[in-house]
Amino acid sequence: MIQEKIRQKAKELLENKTVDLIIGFGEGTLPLRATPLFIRNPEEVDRLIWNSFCENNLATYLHKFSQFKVGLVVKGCDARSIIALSLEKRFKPDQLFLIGVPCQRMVDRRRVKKAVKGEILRAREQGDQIIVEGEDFKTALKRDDYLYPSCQVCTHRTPIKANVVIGDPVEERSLIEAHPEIKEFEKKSPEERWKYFEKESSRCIRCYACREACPMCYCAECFVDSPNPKWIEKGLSPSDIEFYHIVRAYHQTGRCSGCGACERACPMEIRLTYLTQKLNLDVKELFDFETGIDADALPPLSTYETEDKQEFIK
Amino acid sequence: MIGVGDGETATRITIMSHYHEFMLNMKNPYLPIPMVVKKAHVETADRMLRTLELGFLNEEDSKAFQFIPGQFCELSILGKGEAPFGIASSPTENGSLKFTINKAGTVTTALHHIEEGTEVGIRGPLGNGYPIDLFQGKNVLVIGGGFAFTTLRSLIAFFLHPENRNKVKDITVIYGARMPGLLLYKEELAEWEKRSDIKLVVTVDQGDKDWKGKVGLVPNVLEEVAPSSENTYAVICGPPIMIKFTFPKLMTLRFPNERIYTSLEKRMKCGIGKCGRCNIGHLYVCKDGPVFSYAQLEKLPKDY
Amino acid sequence: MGNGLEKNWEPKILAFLCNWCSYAGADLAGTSRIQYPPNIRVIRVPCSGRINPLFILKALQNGIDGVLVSGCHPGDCHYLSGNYIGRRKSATLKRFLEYLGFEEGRVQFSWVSAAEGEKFSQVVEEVTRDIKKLGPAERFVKNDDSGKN
Amino acid sequence: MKLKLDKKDFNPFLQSLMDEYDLFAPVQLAEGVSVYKKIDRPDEVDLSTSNPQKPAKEVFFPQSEIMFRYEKTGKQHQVTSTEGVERKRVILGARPCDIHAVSLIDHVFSGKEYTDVYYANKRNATTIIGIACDHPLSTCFCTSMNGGPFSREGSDLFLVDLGEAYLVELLTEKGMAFSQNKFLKKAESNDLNLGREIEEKASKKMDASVPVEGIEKRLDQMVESPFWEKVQEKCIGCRVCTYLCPTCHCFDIVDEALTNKGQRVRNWDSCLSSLYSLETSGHNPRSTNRERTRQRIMHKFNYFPKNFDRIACVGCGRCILYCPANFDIRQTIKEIQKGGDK
Repeated sequence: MIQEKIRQKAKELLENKTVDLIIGFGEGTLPLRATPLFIRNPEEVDRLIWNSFCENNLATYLHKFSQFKVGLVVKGCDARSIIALSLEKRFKPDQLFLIGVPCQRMVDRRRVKKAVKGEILRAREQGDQIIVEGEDFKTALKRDDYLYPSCQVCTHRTPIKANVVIGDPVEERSLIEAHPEIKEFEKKSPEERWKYFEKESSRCIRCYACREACPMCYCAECFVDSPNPKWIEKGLSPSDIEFYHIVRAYHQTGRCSGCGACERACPMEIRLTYLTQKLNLDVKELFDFETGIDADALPPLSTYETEDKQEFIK
Repeated sequence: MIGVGDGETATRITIMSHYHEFMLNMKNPYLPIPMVVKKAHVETADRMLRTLELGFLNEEDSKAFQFIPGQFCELSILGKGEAPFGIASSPTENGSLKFTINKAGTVTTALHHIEEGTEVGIRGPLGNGYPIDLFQGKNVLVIGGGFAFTTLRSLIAFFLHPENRNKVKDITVIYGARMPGLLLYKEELAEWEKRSDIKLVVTVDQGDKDWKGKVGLVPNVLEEVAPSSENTYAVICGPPIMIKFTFPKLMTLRFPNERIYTSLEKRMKCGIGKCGRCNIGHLYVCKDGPVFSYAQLEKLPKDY
Repeated sequence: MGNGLEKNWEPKILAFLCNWCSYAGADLAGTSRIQYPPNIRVIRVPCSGRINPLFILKALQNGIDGVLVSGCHPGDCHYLSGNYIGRRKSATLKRFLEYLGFEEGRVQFSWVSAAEGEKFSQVVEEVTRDIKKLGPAERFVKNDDSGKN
Repeated sequence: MKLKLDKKDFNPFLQSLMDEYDLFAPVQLAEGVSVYKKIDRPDEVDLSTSNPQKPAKEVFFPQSEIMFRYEKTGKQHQVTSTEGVERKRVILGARPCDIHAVSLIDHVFSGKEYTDVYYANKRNATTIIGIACDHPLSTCFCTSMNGGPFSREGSDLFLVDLGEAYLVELLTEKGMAFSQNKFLKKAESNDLNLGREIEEKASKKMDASVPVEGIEKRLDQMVESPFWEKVQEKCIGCRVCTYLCPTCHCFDIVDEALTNKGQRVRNWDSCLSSLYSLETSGHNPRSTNRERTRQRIMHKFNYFPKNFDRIACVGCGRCILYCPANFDIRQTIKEIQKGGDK
């Protein structure tokens, strides 16, 4: 069982001081939730768990522990974020020990809640089913019908460059045919697409959970906070909110591992991955680049080829 | 809890609504008082400090504006924003107010560029100011460093005014700056040095060829001057580094914490204790300060 | 098409011209008395690689009807690789903006060398014609205090 | 005074309110996402969720609010304040916890010397129609924070959902203004009994298990404790918990300038933002996430009690439900009460 192996590995790493702390997942305080857990002494490793609700991208915590040697439990997408971060020199090479877990695709807690009438008080996994219980109901749901959008289209569930991979690799899908949602969206007219983007971002309350949950968003001063030049105001003007979402997504071009942590963090359930996944598809098509696969390939926007496509230039 | 499940008997309706138990002052505290820049001049050689003299546009605002040294105002430039500045002029001076602005951010840069005759806004007087009544009949030791000297100038000028001079015994002032060119209010310092009823020691960390005054760091000068802490209140304002080394000297001179006051700076927005930003522990620097005694600060978290 | 198409509506187009080639090309068009539509407002930039998506979005947000970014031909860049980097940014940004719903043609890119005064006027004519077809910009334009209550 | 409103008359009743008042009520923006909004048609109202994402405080203290507009001509400028409220307002469907929170914010925004007139005008002009919680969530702990699913504290009218109709209690003079509304009929005794039954059932479901007794004293000793270093670890420093919290009242004031005119605006702000106390000199008294997460907890459970001797938390559970890292304030409170060293 993966959980058991994570605990043994964590205990071993802590005992022989390979790492100062382990960042993994622990039991959440709500049904259908796990919570990031920070373990420093070996006795506490039994608090580490692994299930289908380990949805946070733990790489976003690394900036807090820059002077420590950190053991990190990583899914496929988290491992890719770390490769992208190492390309941007965000930590010293030997500072991390990645405990890779081949990911079974994470379950969307919100879709599960909406599938039942009444509050879910207890939930557990059983085989490929999620058993949820409320005050007056008990239902079994098929796990694969309630996966996060980013997990459904995930193409790298097995961590690529982890120090150790716990459990056997899982089958993968290729990038291009894996994005029905993007293909569907592109068929719409520009007006419809803008209306959808406008409607989604109109719910934004500018809490920046999407920015803080993303490991790639680590700028000391984000462009939204820059007073000089002041790009956008701090209020809820729809145009400023759209400005923020366009640029936040665009800043992930060739850097986003498609983990979907931004979308999961949003309290107003705004769709965001359909923006970043489009950029990932474009980058693959234009520059044959996938984030976090090859630790030596420079991110696409920081390099060039003399023969890059330029049919769009007059 | 009222009227919880009490059957059909109609509860006797006495309550207007729950909000009516609160005291309200419906004058909008966020609207700036219109002022005009009467005079503006750069104080220091590095051109980073500029003193503005603001005059009231409306007579009744001028009369209503009663303040004591140590209070501050939120200076407002429409389109740029607001920022808090200590009032450098003393209440005893005529109707206009003086502020010395250190060029640092959006609002201060705008304040450095506005010409005389331009309208600005102020909100105030805000904050508690120095405990003038506590100083009655006591000696006052004023220690200032760099551009934190603004509200201290207000305090000194207040007590040097004929009506107030006899309210306190001796006044000792130690004012230091990094270089002679960075000293504020040079003419006034020269006048004060000539007076017999104030002991003024102006020092610089580093002199230059035509500096004839004292050279030395404020903490060492304090040790030299060694004013007696007997029946004396100390007021100390300056950069953290100066306070860090001067405070122990006050201890050796046996100044108790209750008789050492300082004026704190913190990021502020509303200035009236509503927006929650400038708290140190449960106190707000804008409403319960900016002047605190060290006895108070001891009991509060190091959140400044 | 744009609803504000009164007959004499003239689009406002912002042109970021790279200092070494396109700006010189525009200058050559002027000195050679070559006519081109007056709709463009030129901002000189050191290189087409200097263009930050924030510039383009800020212009569109302030109600500009079209944006043109013009730089040196590949290989001619004064900074050797500025236009190559700019080309990748432009390629991804153009696709992304059109994916979001900006009409195709709102933001356009071109290479104009210092000797191509003629080409510069053609590019400006084409861009102006495209923008006139699209009509005034409405998407993403900010009016002053929307979003407040 | 206890009346009854049949559910078939609910929409006409709302329409009758809208003729006289601006009506704010929970509106569903997307499936599972709702906020308080001014409604134009009665069918926009959605009372199915226990609490919208954003609290009822937003009706009195909007997230973004113009304080005044200005026009600059040469060196002079004209300022026009926007503090006034043109039309009477009603907020319908606020839960007891949100209403309790508004009464906490009343303490901050009122005052003999300074009153926040924007808030005060909206507060005076608004009649609060509270609605009882017959299905409290497991994340609710209002009974631990001297509130309750049927607490009428702060409401002018109070609705209890009886199934076919609402029991309507008029509690204040503002509420009595509705006594003549033609859709409100006299409540029979079986309505009252049914209302009492629902009330008992709901109150039993609540577990008053969050120990806040003496938390202020406990926190006095813990200001520099290593506990805060441990607490801040999982917090990613976003602003979800403070923006969705009904008792949070911090705000930022900024100017939005166009060429020669513009406006001064206040927006919600959050002590968890790294820029919150950053001074222009670059000094930041709360430079790491430790001080910021400490500030959020201390303000609600230590500083606010010191200033207004009330705890600034109403147990609505939003910060638990919507935290991306599942930071659970009930757990934090328990750890604090155990001395925070575990």
